[in-house]
Amino acid sequence: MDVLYFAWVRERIGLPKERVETEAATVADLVEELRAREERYAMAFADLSALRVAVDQELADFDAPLAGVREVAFFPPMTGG
Amino acid sequence: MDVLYFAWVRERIGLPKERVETEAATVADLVEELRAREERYAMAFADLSALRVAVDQELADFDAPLAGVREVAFFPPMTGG
Amino acid sequence: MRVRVQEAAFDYGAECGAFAARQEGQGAVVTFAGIVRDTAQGDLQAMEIEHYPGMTERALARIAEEAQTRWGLGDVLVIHRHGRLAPGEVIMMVATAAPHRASAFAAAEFLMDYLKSRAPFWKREITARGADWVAARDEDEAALGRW
Amino acid sequence: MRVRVQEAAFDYGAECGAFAARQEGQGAVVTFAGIVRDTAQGDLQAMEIEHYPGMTERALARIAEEAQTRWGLGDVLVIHRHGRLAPGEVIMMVATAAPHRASAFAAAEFLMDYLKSRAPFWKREITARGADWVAARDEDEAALGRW
Repeated sequence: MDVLYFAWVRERIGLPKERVETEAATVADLVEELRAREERYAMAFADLSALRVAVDQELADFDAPLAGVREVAFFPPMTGG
Repeated sequence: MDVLYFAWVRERIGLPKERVETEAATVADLVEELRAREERYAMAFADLSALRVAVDQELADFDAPLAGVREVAFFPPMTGG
Repeated sequence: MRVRVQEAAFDYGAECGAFAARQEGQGAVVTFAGIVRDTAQGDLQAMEIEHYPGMTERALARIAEEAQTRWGLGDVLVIHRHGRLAPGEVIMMVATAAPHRASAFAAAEFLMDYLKSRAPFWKREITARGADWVAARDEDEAALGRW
Repeated sequence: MRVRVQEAAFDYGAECGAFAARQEGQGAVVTFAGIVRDTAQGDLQAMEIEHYPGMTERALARIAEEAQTRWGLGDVLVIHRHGRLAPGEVIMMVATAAPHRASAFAAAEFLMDYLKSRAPFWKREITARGADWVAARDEDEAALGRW
């Protein structure tokens, strides 16, 4: 699936988007896999309460299932308007 | 003093403004004097709850004193905006 | 702070644009426009607005000043027409500018609630059926209770 | 209903004027404009707005649809810019049209509250001191509770 990063999550991880092959069942499982990769991922995902997640472009919870999902995005709380 | 009428009060009385010489102590006393004049005044002032009054261009109550007042206006509830 | 009472039409869009352009240090602008609405029967020929010259300007200035003080507005604008208007014409507008949106919204609603029930304007609808004074709505008077 | 997400500047006044002019049978129009505000230090060079293409349009359309249904709006408009903006520039606007003012105001506030916390935009302030992501405000999240 495609994994997207925005705002300071993008900056910490150092890229806006990447292709991830995963068997993770939920968003939280995917986060665990990413955290284990490298320090920059561990830093970006250090505090999940400071992060929001969208699954296929809909806001979701970290326990959302990933079966059939094409796109997951991680970002800080939104500040539009 | 000058007495002004607006909207349907003006239409019932048949004029927008008139000079009134009075010793009335309050707005309510003035209303009594006007009512006693002619049927059209009695009609216009039949239901005081449907009327509003301004004394020297400030909204006031019917028991407001008239000493030193130059202008009294009667009109229905306002419908601006 | 600007308050205008006039018979002439005004350009609502141009007023909105100019108002927003002159705000420095304000993050939020709210505007309201009142538009002449047709009758339920769809036969409105005109809306006539009578007012009380002198008192109108005083009442609007006082309401605008109170809004400015109470919500710390950077700016406030009120324009209200009188005379004969056609369906679809803009009757009046208010605009407020504040650092944040909550103040700008609250002040605009306050202005409208007070202007509706405390500024001396009276509307009359002209149709083929005759001329009818618009009745004040109980909810407009009740709306003042929240401030 | 119209929703636009764009990098280019837009003419807030012209949008307000055109929106009000195309309302038939609506008595009330409310607009909101968000403006790039300088920092407390007065040294803002630019505001950069990042967004999530695709999701942004979906989120705004859903919020606008909900407002339209919930308050029976005659019309609703949302425009939001992204990219680099200078102090004083208009970031975004919403406009609502309804038969009466209470619905137009409530719908505009609802749109702003949801747009602030549920549409994927992120602001960054650029000053000589560096670039800082604007933090979400607790009161913006709390504001959703009233709807």
